[in-house]
Amino acid sequence: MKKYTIPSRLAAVALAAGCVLTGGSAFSQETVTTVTETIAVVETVAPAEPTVEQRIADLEAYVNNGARTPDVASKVSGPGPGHNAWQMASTALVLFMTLPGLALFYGGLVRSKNVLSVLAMTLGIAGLVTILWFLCGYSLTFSGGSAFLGDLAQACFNGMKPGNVGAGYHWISDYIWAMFQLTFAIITPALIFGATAERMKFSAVLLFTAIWMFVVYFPLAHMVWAANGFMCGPLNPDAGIKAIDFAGGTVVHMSSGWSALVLCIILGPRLGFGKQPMAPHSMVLCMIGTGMLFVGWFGFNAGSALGADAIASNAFTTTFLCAATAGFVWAMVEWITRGKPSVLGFCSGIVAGLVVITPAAGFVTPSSAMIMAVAAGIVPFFAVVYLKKMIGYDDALDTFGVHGVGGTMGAILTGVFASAEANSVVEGLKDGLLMNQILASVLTIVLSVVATAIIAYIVKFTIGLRASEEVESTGLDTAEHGEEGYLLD
Amino acid sequence: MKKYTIPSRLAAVALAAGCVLTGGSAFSQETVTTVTETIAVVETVAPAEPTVEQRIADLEAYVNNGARTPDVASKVSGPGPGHNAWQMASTALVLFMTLPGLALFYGGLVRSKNVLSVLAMTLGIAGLVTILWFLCGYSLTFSGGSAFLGDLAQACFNGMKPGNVGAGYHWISDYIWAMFQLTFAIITPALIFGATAERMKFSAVLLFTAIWMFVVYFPLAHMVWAANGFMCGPLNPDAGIKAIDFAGGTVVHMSSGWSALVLCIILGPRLGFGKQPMAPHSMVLCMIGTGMLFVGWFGFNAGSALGADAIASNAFTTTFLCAATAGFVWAMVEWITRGKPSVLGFCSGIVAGLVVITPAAGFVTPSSAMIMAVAAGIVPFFAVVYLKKMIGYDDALDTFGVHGVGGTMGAILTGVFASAEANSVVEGLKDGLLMNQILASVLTIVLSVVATAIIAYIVKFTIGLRASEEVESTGLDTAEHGEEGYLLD
Amino acid sequence: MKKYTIPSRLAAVALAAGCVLTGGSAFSQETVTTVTETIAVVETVAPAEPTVEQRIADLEAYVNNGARTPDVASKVSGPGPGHNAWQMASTALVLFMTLPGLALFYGGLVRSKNVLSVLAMTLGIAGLVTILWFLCGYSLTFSGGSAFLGDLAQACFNGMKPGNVGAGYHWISDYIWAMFQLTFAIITPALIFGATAERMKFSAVLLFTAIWMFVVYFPLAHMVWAANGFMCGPLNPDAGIKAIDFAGGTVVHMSSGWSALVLCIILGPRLGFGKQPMAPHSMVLCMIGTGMLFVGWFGFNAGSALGADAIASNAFTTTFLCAATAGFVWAMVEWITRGKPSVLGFCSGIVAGLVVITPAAGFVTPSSAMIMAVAAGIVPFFAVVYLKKMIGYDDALDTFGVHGVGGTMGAILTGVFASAEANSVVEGLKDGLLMNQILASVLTIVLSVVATAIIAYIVKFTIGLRASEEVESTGLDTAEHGEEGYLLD
Amino acid sequence: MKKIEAIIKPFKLEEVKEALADLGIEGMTVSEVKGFGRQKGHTEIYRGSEYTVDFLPKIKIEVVVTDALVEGALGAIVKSAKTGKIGDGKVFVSPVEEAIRIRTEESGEKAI
Amino acid sequence: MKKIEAIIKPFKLEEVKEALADLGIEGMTVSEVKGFGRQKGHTEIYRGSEYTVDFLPKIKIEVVVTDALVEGALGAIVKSAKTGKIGDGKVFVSPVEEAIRIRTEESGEKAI
Amino acid sequence: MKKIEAIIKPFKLEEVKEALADLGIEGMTVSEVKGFGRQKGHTEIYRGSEYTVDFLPKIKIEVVVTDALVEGALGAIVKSAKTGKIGDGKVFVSPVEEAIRIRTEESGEKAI
Ligand SMILES: Nc1ncnc2c1ncn2[C@@H]1O[C@H](COP(=O)(O)OP(=O)(O)O)[C@@H](O)[C@H]1O
Ligand SMILES: Nc1ncnc2c1ncn2[C@@H]1O[C@H](COP(=O)(O)OP(=O)(O)O)[C@@H](O)[C@H]1O
Ligand SMILES: Nc1ncnc2c1ncn2[C@@H]1O[C@H](COP(=O)(O)OP(=O)(O)O)[C@@H](O)[C@H]1O
Repeated sequence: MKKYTIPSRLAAVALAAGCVLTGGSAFSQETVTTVTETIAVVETVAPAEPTVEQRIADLEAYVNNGARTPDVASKVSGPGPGHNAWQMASTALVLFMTLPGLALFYGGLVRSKNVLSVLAMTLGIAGLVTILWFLCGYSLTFSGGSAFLGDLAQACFNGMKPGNVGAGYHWISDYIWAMFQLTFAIITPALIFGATAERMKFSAVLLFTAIWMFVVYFPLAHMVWAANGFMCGPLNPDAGIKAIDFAGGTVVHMSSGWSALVLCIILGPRLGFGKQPMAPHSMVLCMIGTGMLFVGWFGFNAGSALGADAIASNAFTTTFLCAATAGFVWAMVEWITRGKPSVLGFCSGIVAGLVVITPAAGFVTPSSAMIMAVAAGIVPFFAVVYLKKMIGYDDALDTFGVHGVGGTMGAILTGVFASAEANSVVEGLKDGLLMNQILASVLTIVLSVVATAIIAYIVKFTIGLRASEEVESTGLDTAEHGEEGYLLD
Repeated sequence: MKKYTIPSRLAAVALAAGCVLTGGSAFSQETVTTVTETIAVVETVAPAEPTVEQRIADLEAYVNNGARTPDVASKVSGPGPGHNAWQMASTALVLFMTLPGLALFYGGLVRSKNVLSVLAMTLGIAGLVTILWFLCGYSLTFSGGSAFLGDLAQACFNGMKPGNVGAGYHWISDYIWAMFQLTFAIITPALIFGATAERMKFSAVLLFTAIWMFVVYFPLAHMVWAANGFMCGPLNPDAGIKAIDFAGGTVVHMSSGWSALVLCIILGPRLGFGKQPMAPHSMVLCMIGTGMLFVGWFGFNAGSALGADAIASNAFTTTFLCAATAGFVWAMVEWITRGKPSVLGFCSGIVAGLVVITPAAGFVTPSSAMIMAVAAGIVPFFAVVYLKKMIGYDDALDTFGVHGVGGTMGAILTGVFASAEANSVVEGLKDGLLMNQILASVLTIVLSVVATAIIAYIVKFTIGLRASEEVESTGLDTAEHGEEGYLLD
Repeated sequence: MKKYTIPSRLAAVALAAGCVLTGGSAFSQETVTTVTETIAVVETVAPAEPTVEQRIADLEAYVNNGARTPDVASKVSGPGPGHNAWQMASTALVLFMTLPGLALFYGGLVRSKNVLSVLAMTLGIAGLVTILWFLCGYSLTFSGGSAFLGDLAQACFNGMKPGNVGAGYHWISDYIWAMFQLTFAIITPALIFGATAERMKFSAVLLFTAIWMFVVYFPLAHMVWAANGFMCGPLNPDAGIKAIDFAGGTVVHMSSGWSALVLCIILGPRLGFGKQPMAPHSMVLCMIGTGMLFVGWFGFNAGSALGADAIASNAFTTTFLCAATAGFVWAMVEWITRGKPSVLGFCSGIVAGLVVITPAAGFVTPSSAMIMAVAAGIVPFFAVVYLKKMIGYDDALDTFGVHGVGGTMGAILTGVFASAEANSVVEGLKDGLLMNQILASVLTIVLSVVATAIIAYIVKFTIGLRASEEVESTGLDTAEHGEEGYLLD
Repeated sequence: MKKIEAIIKPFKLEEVKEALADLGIEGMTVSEVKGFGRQKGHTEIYRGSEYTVDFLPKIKIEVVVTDALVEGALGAIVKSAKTGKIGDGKVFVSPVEEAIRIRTEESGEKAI
Repeated sequence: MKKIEAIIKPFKLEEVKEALADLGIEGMTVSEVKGFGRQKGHTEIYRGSEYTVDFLPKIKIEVVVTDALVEGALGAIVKSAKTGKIGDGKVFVSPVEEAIRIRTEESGEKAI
Repeated sequence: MKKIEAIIKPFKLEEVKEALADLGIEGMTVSEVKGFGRQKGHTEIYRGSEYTVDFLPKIKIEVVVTDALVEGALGAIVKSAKTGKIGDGKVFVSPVEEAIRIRTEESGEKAI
């Protein structure tokens, strides 16, 4: 079997055992068992029939989202319905975050002449990344390889079967694990192009994304979530940096936020930036999108538990509390400092709260989530309102201010607040965790910044990054897509 | 442990056993078992290891959404995946009803200059109520106390743990129970401000809500759904009024509807009411919101079964049938009496159908639901179209007509149609049920009306209820939030 | 019991056993067991208590979505939580596809003066079909009868109970099965009226739908999905045509697509068709609708597995891959042939991908889904862009081009790509499958075309099909519904 | 014939319309415009960015009347549109040389 | 030079535009307006509330032409905009003293 | 008094407004219009259907000024609105006989 010949036996075991996981549940359970379990399969020793006691234990394992009895042929070897149901629902919810959630959140914030360019961006990325993911992205992220990148053993979903489980976690289908992760791979690059809205060419968006996935996303997701990943604290005893990231603070929000900053600087500001009014054309759309992001994020965070268990419940709860509270805090800070609480303030705070809690959701208690919410309502507010003006870059929709700043803060606060009370996996990692979180953040920032700069210049000097001035001033919609957003006559 | 010292042992047991419930499932199962089970924990007697037979029974209990074997240390003591998955999905669905569902349903019905004020209202309430709920609202509603209000033992989610179950029901996480109930606590006050739309100050909305939650919502939810509640027929053998309310006919719809009536009268009509045109600015938004309310309501009603069981299936089915049918009936009545079936007619009928079936969803058969649908399509129609004009108050978006009238009718019809065929818990309560439903309705109305009047005058004479005439005539959006809903140039 | 007296014992057994099913899971499990199981009930022999071993086997059956031990009184006889949770979530998702998904997708594509007529159409059909379904539609589709139509034994949900399972599949509530199928019955006729948009009278829409359900939908759904259906390959050993249709390629998409073609031809083109501009009034709405259709379709396809099992996971995965990829392919083809990739191109391709994979979702591998995606992005594109112009009919929103052409292609490609690797039920049917798929397609086309022509003329010569010229030119919204879509002053 | 163009506050439209109708003026054409004048606009803040909205929503009424009616119409408009607060708007009168009713092809004063 | 203002039914715009183009008129400016006249609006009912929509959507075409073209243009507009039903609209002619093409700064008749 | 009507490209509005303000012109009225002229529109394709959008978005500025200011205003508008590319727009001048400020009922030149 091809996939086990590449790299070493150890990597093969790690791969087989897992590519295990994302979430915290994984972290709270014996990985060893999974490994053993899978080795059994690898060695193709015909496994023994289970005893009655073992059969009951397997059923209990299902309820508890734990590992099956090792070395026997489980009578319940496929996906477990409750966990798999939640994983499917979560996957649908995370797709909903992008289509149409993020499309509307971002789309409402641009001028009406560019609304379709934002929608096209999300649609184009959804298609492109799906194709890459199927061809090799999933494999490069979760199949074997080194500490820095997977291999091609599962390219084109090679060797995967509908009834298989264990790639993600004990009771969810490997297929659904691949789809769940695909939704993350789609939304991450889509976030970047908030910063570059209203001026970047559609072809450049696609080309940039295609390269960025290989250079930044697949490696980063592998390092953080694959069992042999360089920064995968919970699963990899040899991890260079023993960090934790529940649902993507580094992989999703920091990577996109910092890349967005670099890309929007290289791209340059919109024509008339700072002089002409560029107010959002529809706060109504923006708010609809925010609601969808909020609701969909339950799939993002509670889905990252990889089972409908106690950790999922914890992640769901911290997510809800942090988002709603941060939205309120942001608007109150606005009320105090600017005189009016705005709908955009509520929406920005909700998204900031969601971003900040993401790496922490399954690792912290509700009380900690409330403290993080206050930080999430204040720090990104100042980044977006004052820092941006001070420095002067044109991050059109504040991807850096919200995702970059919020994501970094979340990753670090996870080091502060992670607690064994919420998730037993924290126990073994708490020593030095804060430093590890900082190291992981630095590595993520360096990778994102350097890679984005290089890719941006490659695109700039091949097909070009920006639309022509004329296209930009008449709007990208008619020029690039031959359509208008609204025809209300 | 603090929470068991306050009030008496009995209350502690009740609390521990339960705060049990909302839904009908709870009602159809032995509460006693839960009580015992929890006492075991309280007394910290090390429980016995379960036998094989007991372990199987526990697993069967999971499938059946029943109680675990008493007095033994269950091997499956945490959340049960299928039930917990449905509870998480339901919670997400109910949040979706408010953000963005209700925001759009209401937002589409105001004039475009006030659309953002409606969105801000829902966002502000979501944040405010989340904070109150975490600090003390959950505890005041579901932790011990008297028949009329809980205590502060679980303030700040004190003592709650991710793996705990039983507060809501046997197999759902206590955390998710708290979040599920939070979504109800959010949508209820938000409903009120449909009546007061286009003229009430944002600060007044927040202050009114903050007080109203303590005076009306927490007590009422406690009385109806806490195990020691004054009107909790199914769980409290000493209940003053043995009423039933599956998913919030009294707690959510009557309380908000009647409060809305009083508040909009005290507030006074909009400037130009009855003279200037005040047509909805976007029936499209209104219809999108209606679709979201319909879909989200499956979480509201079927989620109130607290498990993905037969009762949930019943509630899901009656909800679907009643809503779709009531929408059709309303539009047909319109067609006959006014000449045209309108989109607003369909939408109003759907919402009315959902409101009417809410208290009954898990207690009545599909056939009864169809009969209730016909009533739901007719009675609120006449309330909204004729009664309002007759009396002359300005209930801007018909909160009273739909939620007040529909909710009251639903509570009473629940007394008529509740049947043991649908839910065994009805058996013991059917005698005198209709009278109890009427008494519960009267108590709810009296509490809502009196409390709202007092709170409204407090707000009026402190910070004031209404925006200035100038703000009202130019629109609340720019004046209060510094933003415009749409900029389509 | 009435329902077993009509027709023969054999039909009764088939009915009891099942009306089983839609999905593939059903197809991969022993139907025989179900039959036996239900007969036990029919004969009302008091069944034996299960042994410990049998109790464990029943619990394992739950996890595996398999049949319970025959001839004993299962201790877990009701709905299984994980499967039932997924079925409820799926049902909510499919309703979401229509309300507001399809309403927006179609509504955005018409001119603003007709947007409400599209919304009213979806709302009206949802109400009307719900009433018909409850009264007799469900029974005519899934209760006994002949190979061509069911009977009236379960009219008004007669004999159905909340705790019953087996009508749909082993572990999902019969009630939820009925509701899940209701969402299909709603969306199918609603699809048709994309072709006839902007000119058909609302009363004609309702009358046409009412007749069409009886003549086309109920019979077709019965033939394809009922255990004794004429085209139900997996369940009916005596099926005239042993075809397979996972989630409705023939029943939903071909029937609506071909009916749409005929109806729009009989109706005639819109006034000014080909001369006046008739561009979509809001590509933003259209894209929101597309996102909702995409997300909701996971319920449609993965829900058709009737359990959260491996087959559901397979269907979920093929659906995701095919839709996202087809959207990308369509836009690329547009880019090449027309110079610009449009948002409508992405949206059309996504919907085409969803349509094409529908009959195949649980029967094909991910690799096959990717190949089908490429076909889905190309063939309907040419149908919509070139074929329509060549022939000259006015299929306003391309129901035929997307659903008719895509559905037919999907049904046939299912014959090509269905594989036992994805679903064991294919094994016994693979021989001659392609021919059977073609025959089923022909039968579906003939039924749809002939019936639609007759019904259309009946409606035309009784109440009339078209709105008057004046109504059409001022817009259906004000004339037929007395409302306007937007009032943005 | 004269064309009277009145720029007024939007919420005064109904009153002005009625005042004109009372004079027997049966036709007019109305459009949404943005006015820039002494009345100052509001400021909108979106995250860090401030926009001053100088242009305020106004309604423009255009009505063509016979010379005999000009005086009366002007009076009616000014009276009904006035709030006394800044931003009430302007009325302009200009000559019209010909008018035609499309439906009947009548022209001149009969047409209006 | 004269300015011709025509208030027409929206769906007649294409026809009028073509009729003018046939005369060699290459430029015009169009806006959406609401008309109040003899043609009566419809009634909208939202739950209990009835609104009579008096103001109907119309299109206003403004075209400045040389004196020589006025007659022809009027004829073309009336002919192409006419349905014979109430609400067809009006055409008004007024004097224009100067015209400038911004791009070239040409003025007078050359500018239009 | 004269009315100056300028049809300009939308993104030039701010500049023109400032140029007029520099001359001390404190009031103006602006509306969104669609222009048809030599500048050609774009083509939109929706699935099979192509639409040529002839009418391009333009801004119409109406400003009534005293005779003394006409020259200066015209110069300012032309200068600030010019890009030199086709579609820059037109300016028309026409007579105004009377002006009234609704708020104060002042009339004539004082009113503008
Ligand atoms: N010279 C002008 N030409 C055209 N329109 C004007 C002129 N001056 C004012 N207006 C219009 O009149 C409106 C009201 O003017 P403003 O100066 O704000 O208040 P007031 O009329 O009370 O003095 C402006 O918003 C603008 O639309
Ligand atoms: N005196 C007027 N001044 C300005 N516009 C007018 C006048 N009379 C009519 N109109 C415009 O002409 C349109 C058509 O007029 P109406 O009286 O409805 O029908 P008809 O032109 O067929 O007599 C009106 O909607 C209005 O826009
Ligand atoms: N004769 C006219 N009457 C009214 N408006 C005109 C006329 N000619 C041109 N316009 C307006 O001026 C705009 C610009 O004209 P166009 O011919 O495109 O370019 P240019 O002004 O550079 O020659 C047009 O879009 C139209 O709004």
